[in-house]
Amino acid sequence: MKKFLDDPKQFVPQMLEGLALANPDTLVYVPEYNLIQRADSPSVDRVSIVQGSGSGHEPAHVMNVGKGMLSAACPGDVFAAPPVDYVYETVKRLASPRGVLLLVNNYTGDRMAFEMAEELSVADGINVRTLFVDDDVSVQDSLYTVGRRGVAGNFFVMKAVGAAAEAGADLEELVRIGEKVNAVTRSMGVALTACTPPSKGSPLFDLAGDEIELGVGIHGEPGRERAKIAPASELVDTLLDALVTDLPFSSGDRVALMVNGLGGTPISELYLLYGIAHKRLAAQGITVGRNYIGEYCTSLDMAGASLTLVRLDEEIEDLLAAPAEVPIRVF
Amino acid sequence: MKKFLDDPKQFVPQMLEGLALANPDTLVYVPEYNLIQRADSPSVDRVSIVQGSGSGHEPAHVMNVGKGMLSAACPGDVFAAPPVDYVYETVKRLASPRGVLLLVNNYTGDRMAFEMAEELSVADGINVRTLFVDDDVSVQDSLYTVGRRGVAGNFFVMKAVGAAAEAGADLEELVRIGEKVNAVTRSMGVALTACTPPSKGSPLFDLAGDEIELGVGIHGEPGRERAKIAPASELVDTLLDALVTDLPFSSGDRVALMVNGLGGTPISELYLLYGIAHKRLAAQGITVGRNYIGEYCTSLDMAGASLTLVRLDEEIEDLLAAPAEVPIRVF
Amino acid sequence: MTAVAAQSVRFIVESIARTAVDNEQEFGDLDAVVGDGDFGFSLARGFEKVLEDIDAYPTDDPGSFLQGVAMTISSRIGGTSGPIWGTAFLRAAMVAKGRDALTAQDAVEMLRASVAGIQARGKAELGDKTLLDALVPAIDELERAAADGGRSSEIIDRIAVATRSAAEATSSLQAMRGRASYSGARSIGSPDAGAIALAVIAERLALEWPKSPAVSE
Amino acid sequence: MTAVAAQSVRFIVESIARTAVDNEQEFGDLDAVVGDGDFGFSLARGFEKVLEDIDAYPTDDPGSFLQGVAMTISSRIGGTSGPIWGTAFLRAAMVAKGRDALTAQDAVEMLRASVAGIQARGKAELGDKTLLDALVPAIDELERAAADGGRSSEIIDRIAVATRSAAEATSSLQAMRGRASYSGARSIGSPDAGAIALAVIAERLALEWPKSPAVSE
Ligand SMILES: Nc1ncnc2c1ncn2[C@@H]1O[C@H](COP(=O)(O)OP(=O)(O)O)[C@@H](O)[C@H]1O
Ligand SMILES: Nc1ncnc2c1ncn2[C@@H]1O[C@H](COP(=O)(O)OP(=O)(O)O)[C@@H](O)[C@H]1O
Ligand SMILES: [Mg+2]
Ligand SMILES: [Mg+2]
Ligand SMILES: [Mg+2]
Ligand SMILES: [Mg+2]
Repeated sequence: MKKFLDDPKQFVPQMLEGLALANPDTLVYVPEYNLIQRADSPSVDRVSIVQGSGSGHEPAHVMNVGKGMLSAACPGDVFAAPPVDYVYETVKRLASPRGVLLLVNNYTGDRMAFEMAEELSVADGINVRTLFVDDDVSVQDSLYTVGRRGVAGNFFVMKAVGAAAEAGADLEELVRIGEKVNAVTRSMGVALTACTPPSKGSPLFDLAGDEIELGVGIHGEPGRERAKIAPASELVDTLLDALVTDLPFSSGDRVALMVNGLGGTPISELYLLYGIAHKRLAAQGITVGRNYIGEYCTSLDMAGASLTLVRLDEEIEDLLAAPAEVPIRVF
Repeated sequence: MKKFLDDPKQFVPQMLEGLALANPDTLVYVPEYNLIQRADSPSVDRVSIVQGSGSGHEPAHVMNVGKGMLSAACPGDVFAAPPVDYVYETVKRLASPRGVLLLVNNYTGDRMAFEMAEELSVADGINVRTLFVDDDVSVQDSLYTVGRRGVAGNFFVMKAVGAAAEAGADLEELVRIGEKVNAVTRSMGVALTACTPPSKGSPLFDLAGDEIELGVGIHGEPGRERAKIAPASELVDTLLDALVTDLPFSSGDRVALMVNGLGGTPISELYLLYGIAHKRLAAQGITVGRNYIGEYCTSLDMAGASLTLVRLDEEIEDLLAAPAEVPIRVF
Repeated sequence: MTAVAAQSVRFIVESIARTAVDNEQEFGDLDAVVGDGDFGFSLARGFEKVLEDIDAYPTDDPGSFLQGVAMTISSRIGGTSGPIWGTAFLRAAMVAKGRDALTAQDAVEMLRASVAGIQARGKAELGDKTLLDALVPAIDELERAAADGGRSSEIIDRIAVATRSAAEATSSLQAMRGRASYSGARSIGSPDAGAIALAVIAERLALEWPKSPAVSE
Repeated sequence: MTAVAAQSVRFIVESIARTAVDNEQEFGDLDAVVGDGDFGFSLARGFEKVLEDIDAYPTDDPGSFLQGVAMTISSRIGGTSGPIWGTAFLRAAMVAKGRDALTAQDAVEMLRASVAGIQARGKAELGDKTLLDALVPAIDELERAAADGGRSSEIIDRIAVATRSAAEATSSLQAMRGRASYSGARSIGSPDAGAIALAVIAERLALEWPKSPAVSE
């Protein structure tokens, strides 16, 4: 394994410390709970929005903490949901009279930690609601009993509820908006290489030189099938077919299209995929109203990409277009 | 080789097409010359700023075209300076009565193409000036006759002259600013893995499982030495020592610190490096006034990172802080 | 009596904890086969803390002691394992609370409570390819061995054998819970990481048992 | 006479162009050893276009024909090779312009002009480990062979041998120009990509020469 690393156990803490040092005016870091929070949260005027999830998906979610998005994130270690205590402590610290919204990607460990924390917080009299994101079409709900996974599409849920919270929406309204966005969001990814967790020190799975994993999860979990590498145009067709037929999206729809890099794929390739996908959708009468090209939810250093489609309406589009200020930026 | 690719020959055109489709209102794409230009350029009120360079360094430079940065970029193929004609044609199209500033990273091919294009354009009566960027301390000016290379630090030159041009500065003033920023900018990188050019189909060089290349160039050229992988803290020390002693930077300096990913390294590791570097500099009395963490100038899918330091003064800091609107964004 | 019971419980917890710490890499690799590879790391970080805090847990009563362990686990272990193992220790603690001595029957009762807690939390059924598929057969064997009579070291040896064979048998199951479930049919052919961890724990415990206070007593 | 000269020049250019296209991978790999690997791709894209446009270049005069080639190269080849090869063809074209027939002495004059152009552009000296270290010995041999008298096919065979040995000899040099120069002492031990390309070009030309219009004439 070759990584910028001192000690696998310090990987997450050192990364979070770097994040905090880079944003001294806007973020506060509480090492005991891997907690990164907005310096101006909780606010009596604003519902607090909290994400947990495992680490290894950066910029998700710690680098999405800021005005117009998350109030706080308390990630677990790499690919591990945070311990219950991290979440509970975070909720207590972020408790606003307007309430706390928990955003959870739909995985067993995350569900359990957040549900336990919610129970404990409610018992403390805190007004908490939990919202599950499950945008990944790779996993068929009917076949597997844990349900769909939450992947890169969670960005749109975060962005929409974040914008609404910033504008003063109440907790019920945020739940409505989040559920609505999640319901029209579909994602699917493909891995070209495996990722290497720092503590494991070797690739999480084996992919031969000409193999890809279609429908890979953001923790390197397997997806729909192991396939042979194909031209980019064919891969885009495969992913888009799965997304479009799932919701389904149809001619006349206006969508947001995200081409998300999984960590090891350069942005040049993501733009190449975008061009192909944009034209394929146009050919089906689907208009890309907003585009998102870059890394939003990664799987450490995995080479690969995911596509996400969101069906837009005026409300969603306005929320996505609202300004936000998070650590990820060019300037 | 596993990449998102249809055909190596179409790699750059397809990427540029994607970029253009993603920014239909702000960018214009001229396929014959790999030209990406601001839709509102040339402007009679503003000096045009043009970058060339090879492809494979994205987001540099095509994704830095926009308000407050570049007026246009006309990249060559992967790691190849653009043909003279691309540059000449671009200058003609971008010719503004206020003049055209050419930004060139200091490499033989780039120098020649831009110098020839400048000669041709001047003969046409266009007011052109050329500015060379050479921030890479890995290459000793005295030892090698082609001089230092231009690497990730070119971002700061682009950003500063872009902001000044937007504010109406004239060509002479931009040359002054650009030279000034270049003179206080120092970079050095380290590769953990080699990159794979699409047309080559295999890694550009061999690095053993425990080897790194210190001072690597952004085209995979070798650097100062082949070394063994070391803890992140040690690598940061090595890079910072080279930068700090070169200018030199000294106690009391206020700097911009960039941690630039070379393409295959996840942002989590870049933040880890940032935290270490920030603290090391602080211990030397050097204050990080602005930070830049992410991918700015890559080498395809190479895992690795570079550090850049810029000594700030009020003028430079104001120019860096000025707003800009380029394709690279989260929203 | 109580102090000795607490001492035995402490002995068992220390053995489990050292097993988790020593097998970090192995357990992680097992989870990597069809899961996400974090199981070893998660367990090791939690039980490392248990070993660190162990002198601070109350020893006057095995229940209080186990509750301390459960708290450390909940605060330190992430992923699915945190809630699962935390709940398991907490439920066992609740049963043990206030009991003077702990017999094999008490152990059965405690572990059955753990199973119920794990199922309430994680909604897994037997056969879903989780650690339950090793834990339940282990408890069954404990119950049988205790009924058969015999020394504690014989009982624990039988448990180790039963846990190992049940854990290995998970290979033929398809994962229906946890990250491994996304592999679908591909999860067949390799054993469940959590189940194997229990087998390794039981085997190490059997090996160390002669040194336990319960035996020397 | 002029038409035949232009035909010969076209024959040579086509041979060079096919060599560049056919050896894209090899030339790229050579450049990858200590450079950035784009040399083969750059050359192939440019000469592919030369082959495509070749019927459109004026054939009434070898100079105009070569100027057409130079223009295509400048418009298509990027990297260092575009300006270097474009300048080389352009300078040769300038010398050839208006000449009725092209003798071996004309060829020497044209190629010396190319060398001067390349040096004006790229500022490389002999020994800097560039294609000049193969090109200049090749011209020297051409001049000697022409002075010795003999058939054109003998001359070109001697050039091929001289170019190859000069190209191989660049292995012992340290690169002082182009991307390879950043390797410093590490560039010693492998030959320069541009120099080897010239050797391959000369060898292929020697092989194909019997079919050239200059011979059948
Ligand atoms: N719903 C569940 N109920 C009980 N045990 C489970 C459940 N899901 C997973 N497990 C157990 O947890 C182990 C994996 O733990 P861990 O790696 O921490 O979880 P994660 O799936 O969140 O990465 C599995 O090997 C299995 O034995
Ligand atoms: N300054 C120079 N003058 C003449 N030839 C040069 C010079 N620099 C490089 N070359 C030749 O160009 C070849 C590399 O070409 P190419 O790969 O296109 O250039 P780049 O270095 O820009 O990638 C080298 O092998 C060498 O023969
Ligand atoms: Mg996990
Ligand atoms: Mg090049
Ligand atoms: Mg796991
Ligand atoms: Mg080259």
